[in-house]
Amino acid sequence: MKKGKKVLSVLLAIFFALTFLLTSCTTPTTPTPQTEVQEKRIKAGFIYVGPIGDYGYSNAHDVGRRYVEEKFPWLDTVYIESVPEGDVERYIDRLINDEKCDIVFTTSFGFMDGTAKAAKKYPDKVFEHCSGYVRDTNLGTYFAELYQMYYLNGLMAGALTKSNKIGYVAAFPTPEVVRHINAYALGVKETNPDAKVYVRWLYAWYDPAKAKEAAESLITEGVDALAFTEDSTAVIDSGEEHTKQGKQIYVFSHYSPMQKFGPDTVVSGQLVDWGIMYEEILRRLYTNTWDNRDYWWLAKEGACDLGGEFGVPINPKFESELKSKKVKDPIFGEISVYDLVMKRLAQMKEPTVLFDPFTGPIKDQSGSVRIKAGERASHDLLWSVDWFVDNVVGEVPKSQ
Amino acid sequence: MEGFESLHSILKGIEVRKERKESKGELTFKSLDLRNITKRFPGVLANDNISLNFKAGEIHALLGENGAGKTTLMNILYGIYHPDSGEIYINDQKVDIRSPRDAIAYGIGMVHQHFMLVQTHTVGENIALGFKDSPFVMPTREISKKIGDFCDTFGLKVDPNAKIWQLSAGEQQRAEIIKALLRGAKVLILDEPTSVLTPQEAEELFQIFKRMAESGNCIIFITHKLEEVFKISDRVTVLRQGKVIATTETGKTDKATLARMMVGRDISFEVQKKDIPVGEKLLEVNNLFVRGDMGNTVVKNISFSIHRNEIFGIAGVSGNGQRELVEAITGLRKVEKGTVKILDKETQNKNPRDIGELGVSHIPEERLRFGIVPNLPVYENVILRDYYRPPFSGFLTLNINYIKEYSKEVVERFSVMTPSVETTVKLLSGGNIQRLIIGREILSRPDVIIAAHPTYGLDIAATDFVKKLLLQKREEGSAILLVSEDLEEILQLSDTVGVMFMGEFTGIVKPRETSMEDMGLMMAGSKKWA
Amino acid sequence: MMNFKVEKRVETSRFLYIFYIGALILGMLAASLFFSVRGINPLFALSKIFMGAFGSALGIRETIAKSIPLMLCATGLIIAFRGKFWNIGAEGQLLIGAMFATWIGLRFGASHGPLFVIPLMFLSGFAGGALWGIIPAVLKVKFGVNEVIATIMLNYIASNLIQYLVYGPWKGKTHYGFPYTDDFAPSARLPLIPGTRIHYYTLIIAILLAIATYFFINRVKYGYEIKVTGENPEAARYSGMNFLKITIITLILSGGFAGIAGVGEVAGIHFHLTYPDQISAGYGFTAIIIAWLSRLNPLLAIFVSFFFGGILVGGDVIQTSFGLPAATINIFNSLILIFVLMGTFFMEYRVSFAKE
Amino acid sequence: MNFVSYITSILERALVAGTPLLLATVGEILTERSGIMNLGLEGLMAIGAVTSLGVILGTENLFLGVLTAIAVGGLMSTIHAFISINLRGRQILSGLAISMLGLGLSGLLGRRYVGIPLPVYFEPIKIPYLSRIPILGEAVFTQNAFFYISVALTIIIWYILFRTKWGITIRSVGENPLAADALGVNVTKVRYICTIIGGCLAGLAGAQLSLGYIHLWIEGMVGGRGWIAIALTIFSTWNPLRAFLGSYLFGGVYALQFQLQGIGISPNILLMLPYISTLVALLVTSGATSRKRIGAPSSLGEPFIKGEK
Repeated sequence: MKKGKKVLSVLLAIFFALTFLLTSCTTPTTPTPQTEVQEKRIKAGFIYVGPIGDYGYSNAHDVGRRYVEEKFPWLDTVYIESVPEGDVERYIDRLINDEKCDIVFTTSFGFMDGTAKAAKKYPDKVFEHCSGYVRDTNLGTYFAELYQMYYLNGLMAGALTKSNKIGYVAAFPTPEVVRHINAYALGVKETNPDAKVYVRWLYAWYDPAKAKEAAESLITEGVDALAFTEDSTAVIDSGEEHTKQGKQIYVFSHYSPMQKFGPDTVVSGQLVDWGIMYEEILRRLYTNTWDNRDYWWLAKEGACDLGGEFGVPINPKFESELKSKKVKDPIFGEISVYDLVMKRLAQMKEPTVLFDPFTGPIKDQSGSVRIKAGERASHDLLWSVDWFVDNVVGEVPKSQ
Repeated sequence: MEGFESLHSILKGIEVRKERKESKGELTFKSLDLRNITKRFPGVLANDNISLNFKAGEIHALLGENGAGKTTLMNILYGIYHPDSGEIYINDQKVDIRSPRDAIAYGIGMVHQHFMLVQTHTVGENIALGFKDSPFVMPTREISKKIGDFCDTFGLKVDPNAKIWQLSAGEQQRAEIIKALLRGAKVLILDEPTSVLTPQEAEELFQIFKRMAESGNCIIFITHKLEEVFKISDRVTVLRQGKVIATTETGKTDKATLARMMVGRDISFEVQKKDIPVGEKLLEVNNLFVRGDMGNTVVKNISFSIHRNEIFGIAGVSGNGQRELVEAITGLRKVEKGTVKILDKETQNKNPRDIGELGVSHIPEERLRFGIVPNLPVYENVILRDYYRPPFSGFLTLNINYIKEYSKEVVERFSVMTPSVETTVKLLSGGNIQRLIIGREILSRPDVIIAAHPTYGLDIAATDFVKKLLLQKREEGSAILLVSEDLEEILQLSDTVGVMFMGEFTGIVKPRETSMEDMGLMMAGSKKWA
Repeated sequence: MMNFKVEKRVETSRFLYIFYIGALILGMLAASLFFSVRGINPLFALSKIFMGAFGSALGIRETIAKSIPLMLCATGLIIAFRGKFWNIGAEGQLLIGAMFATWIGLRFGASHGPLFVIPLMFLSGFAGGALWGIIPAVLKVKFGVNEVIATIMLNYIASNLIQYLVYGPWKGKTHYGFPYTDDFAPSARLPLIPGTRIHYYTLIIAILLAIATYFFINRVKYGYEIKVTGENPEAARYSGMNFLKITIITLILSGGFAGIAGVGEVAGIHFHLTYPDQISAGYGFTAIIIAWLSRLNPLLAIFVSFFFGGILVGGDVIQTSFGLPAATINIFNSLILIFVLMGTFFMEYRVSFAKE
Repeated sequence: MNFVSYITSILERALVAGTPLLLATVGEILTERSGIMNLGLEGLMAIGAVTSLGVILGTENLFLGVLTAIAVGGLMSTIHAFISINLRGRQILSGLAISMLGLGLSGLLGRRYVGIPLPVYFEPIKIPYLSRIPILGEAVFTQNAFFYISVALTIIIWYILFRTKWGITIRSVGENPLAADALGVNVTKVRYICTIIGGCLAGLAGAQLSLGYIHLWIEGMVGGRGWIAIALTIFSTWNPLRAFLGSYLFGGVYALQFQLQGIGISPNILLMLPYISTLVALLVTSGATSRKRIGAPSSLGEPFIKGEK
């Protein structure tokens, strides 16, 4: 028995040796295409935190990747998904050393430290970190922010609701999600001061079953308009089912084009377009005009848009309903909600943003004023918000 | 060529089965022949070129020691094993029995020594299992009726709706017999059918045998008890070391001849036992009540005591509370009421280890299950009960060198046949495992020895060794509790015998003053001794 | 008609380990067959994977770093499996270990030196994992609750507990409200071998524990008790062994080792606590395969962990070079396990064609 | 919003969320009754979900999709059957391997189906008249086909197990294969059939997730339901009728966690609820079974070796 074990270890050692041999014998033949002119090429590596098999964040980045790859003939891309945050350095090493990437995009906040370290380690390569705040000579940051769209969705939700109960299925209580809920609630308040926004936490970025049950529980509570942050179409599915059975639910789709999943229920939604950000960054790199700026793109840069489908800001099915609903606006006077949404959207896309939803006075749930009248919320406040505005029902988990 | 032959035999088998199916019941059974059956297991030649003949209407005893190959042979006949070579003929037609299904189709039934019953099912369900003629839906309803019929014909009484685990061994056996008969068994094989029965129950069984034989069936029963051979069988075949020694008509032979054939030498039925006075009281049990696994009280008001130089035997059919009694004394089971005193210390509900430390050794029943750890080497089994204390171990670590030396001593003193103390125990034979257990137990704690079925399943030599050892320990001053189903052994060794029935002592007697018949009545609960 | 004859081998011959190694290789080949579906030569794919893991200094450095938690979890699981306690909960035990260490790191990291903080982190991580192991141990022995289910449920509970902490009470002030605790102060960080991510304290502990476990199983009273209860609980009862005590010891060690792995991950890799699936990338499950592949021998587990660390690291190329999803690594691992289970059969049984 | 509609809704959601659990649990009950423990449900459900969805995207034929899920579930469990029955391997490990294999394969196959809406799926069927019964009828008789199928299957399997000859055979094989073998029952065959049918049901449960419940494929969609089903098998003491209770109870707990969030209970505690209640349920049943002798089939997880005791 004992001898057997010894032999086994020897055999294992031989096995390891063999695999080494096997691996070292095969020369990794990276096919070098015979290009007639040695033109300049760029290889970009993308590191995603989740699987692109979700239908949200990582997927949207991958849509962007595919967009630029198609767009630029001089571009090669490679991606890695489901990267644990702690392992990002290793993957960067791999992308740079083995895949010979010139630029690496890391798409999760948690990759920040690792990306910063890598930037120091490879000073002649370029790094772009999504959603972070650390920059370096060869490290830039970028982010597409959607709160404006949530606000617009809120305007519509407030106008459409019959029960004055509006729901929000929320993934995790991160500042981003809290910010979006607040923006949504501010929109609701503007068109329907009586309506309340009810929040359910999933504690999952994507878990369609949970999202569906959360949506169902909100609908049971009487909610008839739903927005959500969860990387699947489960909430839409719920809305579509109830709508088909005769109970109209209004849903606002999230992140990816989802209207096709619920043509009778999706009113609008927010869309992100990472593609144009990647296009901008890579073009600058190609033309040697890259710098380490902080891209913080909103509607006016085109990084985000309104709608459940690109090019369809509002589902035509709900157009007339929204047009018939009128509200009083201090500037526009009496105006239909449809027009209000369109006007605001246009405002947001103008070079100087005339309107921001987070303009005071804004009170939190306890009634204390968080943003004074006439002031706009600072970037820092938005980035660390951990309180709800006053028409939200629900709680943000508190730190000590 | 061989392929053709096997194909041929398969086809033939199908033919016979077809024939049987077509002429349901019309095919009358005349004879069954085993020709040149050989079966080899790794390292053992279990059946060596065995040829045998069985006839309709006879009761045929297969006599032999443990390991003589009786059970293997019958398992071959029943299709559980496939012989390495040899043929089986029914009514002089060659048959190929590849599985119990085939055997059943040919009219062969078998009642195994360990009943092949599903404990959690009812009798009806057990009988319906795999039974072709029962309806698909609610099969047990039909079965119940049929059971009733058999009860009338053969006097086999059993409740079809009772769960097996609620039944006594005798009732379970009857369920097994009905199971076989209902499937049209013409040849019924029974493996040591009386081992779990009282003498009276055995007598009833024999009456059933007779009635069945009279109606044209063939009964084959395996036994190692000479008395039974003479009481019931028409013919007897003696097997030894896988070979047929002889087949004779029972009337034409005698006990001594058969015994000689069985063991290959003359054996003495007497064991030398010296008369010595008993010493101080070591073990005392007072009004003990113990619950069984089902929560019912299975040991009821048992009291006895054992002194130095005394063997106290507990006789009885197994399942009457012996196991629970032993477990209660050795600390493996909670005591409901009453006291156990060892060396004047109350030990009821104490840990087995604490009881062991008082000098109580325990030779457990089902030694493979309780007594050893089959996958560990000999030396790790030797320390099973002592590993925790010096000199076997220090504060944390085991003293492997000492343990190995000590194991060698045990192995030598108790003649355990093993290549080394590092050999895995599962590779040893049953007899050697028992020597190992006994050696381990009585070497380190010789005062009180609790021996449960110590010779069960051992060959003659090993049995002899165990018996002599127990007697020797008695002379050296041990107090010994001996539990056994083997009445002969109990009477040979014990100074006093308690007979257990349904958890009670139906008698505490001296072996020399009691007849076998009285013992039997006490075991059946129909007689009480003061 | 073919007729197989299956017999149990009396003694496992050493040459039969060939079956084992063969099964391992076959498993990998079978897994790599999936590449051929994508038009990639399976052998080329395999060699790429091994190049990625062992073919460069970078690969080997990462492979070693990955093998640390695997080694610790596997060693712990070996102890449990020896006692036939099917601990599928190394994942959760690792997380709770990480959680305990984080508390120490945050509480004392800034105010005390590493000589005080780091040993305390290891101890508390051990305690955390052990605590999470004791729960199913008690449930099993006292109430007869199936340990497979119990440990899996506790994995989910641990994961939810960590989420609660990092989104709630432990959320750091320096991460813009993201679900991270504050970063550990330098004295609560494990030193790394320069230029690598190998937190060598943990590596040394892992190797020492594997060796110690080998002796524990073969030379220590408790190891003996665990073996006996695992192999034959009836015999253990007969010997007067205390099941509760033994099972608890088993799981203190088994869970504790996984807990130490958790310490290594937070204090050597992340320097903060965050989402549970970031802290452990399925180490607890991979470790089950490792434990089994090592035939429950902790010394072998050291090497097998290295090998599987390599598969995890080399698995990157499945994505980068072949564009297959990360989940493919699961296929790889499961097929290896399936083939090894098959190989075990041929080691333990002799199969021959019976002639008729 | 009144109390009655709350109750109706919770009940309705419990039935929806409980249906995949019921299907998988009943399959596992059948498998375990024959003595084989299949821990691969999680993977089988995943592969069932993805293949059925894939087929529907290709053919728009619901029937074909469900059939595929059943077939694939059965096929994969054959691997488990082969290792556990023929090769006498450790069933726990083999089950884990199947689980991993299913998750891996579904990740690989499912990649191309992400973000594609289902052209057809199982719509709720309102049973005339019955669906108008307040509370009970509104919840029970407005479900989709999976629910009705699962209920029928559960009753059929219960009937087979406890009222027919097959049932006696299956249960005997799980309790005492030696006895069954001695009566000519082909233990290997029975175990194969039960394991494969169990796998088929797990595949069907997966199809319910993607076609009847969530209507999409996403990686990690099964979310531990396979494991809960295994726990429910114990909870229901291997009786399909009791699996009704267990499955809907857990479906209810799953749905209820979000309802309860509304009244201000911490979501983190609620999210642990299904797992904690699984533990509690096991605690309760395990204690009871050991007393009542209705525990696991005696030879569960142990390989049957002909001619070896």
